Amino acid sequence: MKNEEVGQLIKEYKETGEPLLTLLHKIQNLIPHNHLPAEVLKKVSRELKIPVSSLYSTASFYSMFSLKPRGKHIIRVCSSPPCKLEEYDSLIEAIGEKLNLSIGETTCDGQFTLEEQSCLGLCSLASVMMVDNDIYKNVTVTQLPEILDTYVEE
Amino acid sequence: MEKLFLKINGNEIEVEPGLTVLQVAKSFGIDIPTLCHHDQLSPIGACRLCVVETKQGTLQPACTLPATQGLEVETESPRVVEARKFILNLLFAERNHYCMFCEASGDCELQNMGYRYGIDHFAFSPYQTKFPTDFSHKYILLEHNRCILCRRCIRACSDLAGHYVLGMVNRGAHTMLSPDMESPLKASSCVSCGACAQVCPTGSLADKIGAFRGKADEMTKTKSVCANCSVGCGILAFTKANHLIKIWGEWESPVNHGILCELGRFSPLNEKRKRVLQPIIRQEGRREVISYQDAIKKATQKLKEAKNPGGIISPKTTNEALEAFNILFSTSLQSKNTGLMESYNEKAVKLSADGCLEDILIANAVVLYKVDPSTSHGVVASWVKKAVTKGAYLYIVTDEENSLSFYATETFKTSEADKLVNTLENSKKVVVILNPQVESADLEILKKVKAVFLPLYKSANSLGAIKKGLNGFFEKSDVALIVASDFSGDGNLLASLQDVSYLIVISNFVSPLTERANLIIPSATWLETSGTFTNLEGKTQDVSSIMEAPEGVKTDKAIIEDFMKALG
Amino acid sequence: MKIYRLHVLLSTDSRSILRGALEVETKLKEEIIKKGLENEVQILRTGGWGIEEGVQLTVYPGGLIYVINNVEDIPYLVEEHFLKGRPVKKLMYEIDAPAKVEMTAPIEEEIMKKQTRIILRNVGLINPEDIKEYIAHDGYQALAQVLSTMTPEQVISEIKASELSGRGGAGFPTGFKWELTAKAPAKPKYIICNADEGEPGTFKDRVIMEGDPHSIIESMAIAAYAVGANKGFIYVRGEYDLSIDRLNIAIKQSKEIGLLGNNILGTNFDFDVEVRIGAGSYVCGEETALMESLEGKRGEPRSKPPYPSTEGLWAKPTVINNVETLANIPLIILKGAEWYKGLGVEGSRGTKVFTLFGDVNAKGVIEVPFGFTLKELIYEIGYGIKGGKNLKLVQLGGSSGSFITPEHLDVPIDWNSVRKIGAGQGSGAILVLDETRCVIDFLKNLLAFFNHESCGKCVPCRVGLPKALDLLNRVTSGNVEIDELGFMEELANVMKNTSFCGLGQAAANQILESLKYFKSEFINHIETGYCPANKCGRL
Amino acid sequence: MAKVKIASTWLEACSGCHMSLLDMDERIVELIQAGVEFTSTPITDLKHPPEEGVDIGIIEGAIGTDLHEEEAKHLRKKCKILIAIGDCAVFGGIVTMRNYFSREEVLTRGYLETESTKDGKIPTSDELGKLLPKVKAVKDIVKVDFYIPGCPPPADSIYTALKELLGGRVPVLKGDLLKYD
Repeated sequence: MKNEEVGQLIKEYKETGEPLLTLLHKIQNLIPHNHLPAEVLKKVSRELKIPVSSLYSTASFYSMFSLKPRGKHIIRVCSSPPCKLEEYDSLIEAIGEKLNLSIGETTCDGQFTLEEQSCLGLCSLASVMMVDNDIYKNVTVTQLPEILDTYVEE
Repeated sequence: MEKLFLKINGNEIEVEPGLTVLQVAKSFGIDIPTLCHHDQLSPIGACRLCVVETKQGTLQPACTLPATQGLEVETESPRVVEARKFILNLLFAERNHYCMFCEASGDCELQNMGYRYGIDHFAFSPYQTKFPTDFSHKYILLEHNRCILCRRCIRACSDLAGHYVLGMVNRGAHTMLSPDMESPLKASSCVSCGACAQVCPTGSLADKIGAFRGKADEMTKTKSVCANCSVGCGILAFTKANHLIKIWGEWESPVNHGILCELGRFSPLNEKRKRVLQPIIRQEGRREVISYQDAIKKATQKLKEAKNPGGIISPKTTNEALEAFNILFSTSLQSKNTGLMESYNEKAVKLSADGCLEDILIANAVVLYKVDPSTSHGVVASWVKKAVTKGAYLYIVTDEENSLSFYATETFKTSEADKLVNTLENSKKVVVILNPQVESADLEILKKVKAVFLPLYKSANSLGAIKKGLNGFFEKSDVALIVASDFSGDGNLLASLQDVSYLIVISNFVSPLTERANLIIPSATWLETSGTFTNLEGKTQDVSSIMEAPEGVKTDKAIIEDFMKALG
Repeated sequence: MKIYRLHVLLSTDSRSILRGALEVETKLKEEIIKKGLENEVQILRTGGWGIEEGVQLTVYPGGLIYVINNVEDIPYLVEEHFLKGRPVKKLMYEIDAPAKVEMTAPIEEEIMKKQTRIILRNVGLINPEDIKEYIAHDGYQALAQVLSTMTPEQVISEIKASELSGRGGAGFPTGFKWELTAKAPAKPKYIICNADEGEPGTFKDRVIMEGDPHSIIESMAIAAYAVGANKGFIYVRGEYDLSIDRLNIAIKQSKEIGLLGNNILGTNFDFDVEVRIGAGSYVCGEETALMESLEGKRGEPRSKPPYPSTEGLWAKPTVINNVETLANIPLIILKGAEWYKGLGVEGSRGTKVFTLFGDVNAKGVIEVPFGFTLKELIYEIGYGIKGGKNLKLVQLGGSSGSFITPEHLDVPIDWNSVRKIGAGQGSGAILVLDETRCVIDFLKNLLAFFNHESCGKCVPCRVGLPKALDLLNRVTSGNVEIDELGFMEELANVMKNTSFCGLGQAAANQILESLKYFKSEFINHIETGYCPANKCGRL
Repeated sequence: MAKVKIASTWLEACSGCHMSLLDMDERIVELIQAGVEFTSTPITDLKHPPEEGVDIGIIEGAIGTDLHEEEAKHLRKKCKILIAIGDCAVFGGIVTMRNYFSREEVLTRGYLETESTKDGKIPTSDELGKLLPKVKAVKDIVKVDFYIPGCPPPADSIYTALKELLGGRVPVLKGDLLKYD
């Protein structure tokens, strides 16, 4: 666990009053597997004197935070109605078949997590999909293997 | 203030500003149904059952709708009733609300609403998802299948009790009640105050001991005062056939406003100690049951014959019993050799002229001076947590672990206690909570602090006893009378009795003290006694007997009066 | 100062970046150096034009717009146009519409023919990462004018006089909102820019933040001056990385030259802005939920009253305005309320940014004065329905918006006219669905979206949505009686009337409108299993 | 006066509701004198409602097997007014507790793993009903006209409902007549 870095971030929060959600984003980006582990939340709770239940309530509310470990790469398929008009269903199905995954799950090898993504404001380019921070537009099932293969570890 | 005129169900109503429609309706005897709302909790408008129809034709929740000039609402219009039925149908279908296997059936607010609105079947098929049931906790059962997510428990746990154990996890249809971070209740930071179970409208949070033992309206309810520490919390005890079923915090109590601690709410239900039920005499190494009259005769005879009769009384007995005890010794026995089962630093007692518990809630700074109220005076700990969440600073002086250190702004070693004086210099309102057994050196430091002082006496009537001049053990005695209540007598007490050749003990339970006694007389517990207690603030409150004492068992006061009668 | 012969504006908004803007930029630079034109041609990064094709290069003088779909075309373009001065026709922007529109230079005019750009005045024209460009386009002049010549009361009365109304969806008069906060006694006060643009189909705020971030900061400062606030927050969706970056750059630059901070422009007015990031919650677009989120809590809406104007962020008086609303402010100050009122129609003044997408030929962001009809927007600016099909339905205002059926295509889009047909213009998203789409499938997607985003606080929304979805699934599987449609309608009515916030109400509206306009489609699904999109078919 | 014919049946339930029906005691006689004829009921031991149908059908119990489903549908066809009586028929009731488990788990527990079982076997005879994946309330299978909840419903509730129906009125159960347990 990146204890020191997390500690440093919390210290900055205390000094600058940086907002909680931003702090949680930063911590999550630090932690391997893109999540907020219980020990880290406990540490935040202790340091900032926010009751652990309140912190957990907040963290669990937002879809960008994960409380359980995720894969190395996060596949987010935009699930807002405009994207669902296009390829959403077949994309989810194809990803499911290729990686043996359904929404919210992580592959056994810990490589990929599949998540629904709320509207990215790229509706004119539907269907939209993100892998980590890379955005793909007008995605079709045929392009999918190629996209995913670039993330598969050698 | 300008008066407001509004119309509810066509009736002109005149009210003061600042109220919600629900409050106004209630004060005029108009019953608007509620579920997520609870009179003690701040309204959140979540369940939408209390909707009323405005003149403009909108449905607004009465619990959060402010009463404004000229407002006109209907509380049972056809649209309102239709909406309420639908909301009930949605609630019934969200989780498992089959009444016939629920503990709360008969006391359930959801069920009552179903009856009130004639829900004779579920309009939606209920979900068949099984939610977890958490049996882990010693006293509290958390049954997610019955939860309607009204958040009363969360608000009680946080806003009323200050513990912040319960929260909501996830969102939307996946929202769940969660202790800490979805921990089992037992492993969570729950302090077993039980406020959650008291406010739960359904069978989702229940007190395990009282569960499945009948409906509340089949029980006798008695208001009284808790005897488990010196806070003097108001309680409402539920009994059935002289069995104690459950204890609630009394909302009306000016001391605790409905909040209790583990000791207050659950320990009396969990009483495992063995009662003394008959007078017992020990002669020539043998124990014999004797009659009450013989016991009184024997005891008074021994006391009369004594050179130096002595008496020690429990700080858990009523002011009336203490009074009788004082008269017994001063008048009937002509002895000044009396004492209390506890001893306090008189100077600490004097320090606390006018402190009260409410001061904690409005303090800017709170000091815990060599004291940890969590296990002994739970409601004080609650109040401290509430003060801190409202923004008060908390300073702890201790060399040991303190269960409230999470909330502390700073913790001082006892050797650094004098640092407090400077730290608190700029705080407007300071409350120092201290152990009344502190040394005089501590008091020298504390005297320099401008503050309200609250000594945490151990027992329900410690202050009452001190005020009657009782404090600490007697010096020396040959025949001694101990009115023990439920005290078992610690090593110090037993040591102080070394020279006593004949020991008479009036006690609730079998204990090392009764083992040492030559004559034991059974007494009624506080649950079986009426009278008054004086709490740590100096408030004298009425204690009512909640249960009947076992046959032939009398209260301390009655026994002492029988002593006086026998002594003439 | 260097003088360039040609200025190339390169679209680098997030949608262009997706289409390879950064690769185009590298290649352009490479080729320009190769041809030795580095002192003659300047490449400037800007926002996008609102064209949903390739990477757009606008070349000045001339205002020719090229759409680059393949970097391999760049050497030719540089050689022909930049070196030899011969515009490359085959790379120019053309609209793929049935009636092919011949583009004649300057193409800027073609795109702008019907549009009026006030809110998007700088988008596509300036480098959003350079404050100097904003200033060169009259940026921060309105702030300077306000601080040096106007009292806060005058600012508020000017905004009131302009009749500017909120562009977030509710259309509340902005000046009035400011006045309420200005008059509230409690202190401190706050300005919040609501940039939590989560409404599916809406990306206008993103275009502004990515293309012209300073306009938001300037407007917030003006608002702060008007109401007496010294602190502002821009609450941006966590998903909008580029917006967050550009806003942060803009704030940093403004601070550096004293347009934010203490004693702005030598006056005693202090103002500071911070960007705060959301974390994935649609309901946080609701103003009180947004405030809860800003305070670090669950983004659940609060009961109203009290309203944010008097008890908002940390229970202090707060002005909360949408990005698009704010972007209007500087021009209103500079050109005056009277000028602004000259745009649009009675009751709806100024312009509105729409996002046009779905089954339409030209998708994108457009800005027109209020009062255009949907027909004009779809058939003239959007060049009609893809593949020449018939229009089935327009969803106006995003997923929480209203259904507009073909018979209402001539209704002008302004607050009053739209209200008359029982709809709302919402955020300005225009989703066009053609005749082959299935309404029930669409409705299911809408409800699934709302179900995912419901905060779970109130019963009608938390439980009503899954129950409505259950019912819909039974409709598509044919496992339902026709009279249960009436029950679904009752459910939707209760949800609409009793939900805590707009989310549950909007979701219910989608059900009600689907049933109102497309009941026969429901009945067809139930009775015959027929689905126009062949999506819900019982196979 | 023409006879009002009543048929009742007992699906997945404990029979408590029929006991409650009998608890009407002499009021049964009163009903019969008023023109009621009980045709097929578990009490009269007639298995099938008369071919020409009945006026009132009463179902106790939830729908747990394919046979229950068939029987409910059959009675629905044969009656004019269908009443669901008791919590199992109305809500699904206590028998829905098995919905938390799979069919296999239920059968294994029931026939193989109970403490008193020796050499147990899961019955497979075709004559036995097959468990549906989930137990359902009657209204989830067929249209129900009136509901009398309760576990069991008070005899007074059943009596009142029948009396009201005989009088041509729509029964509304209120107060002590409406209970869930």
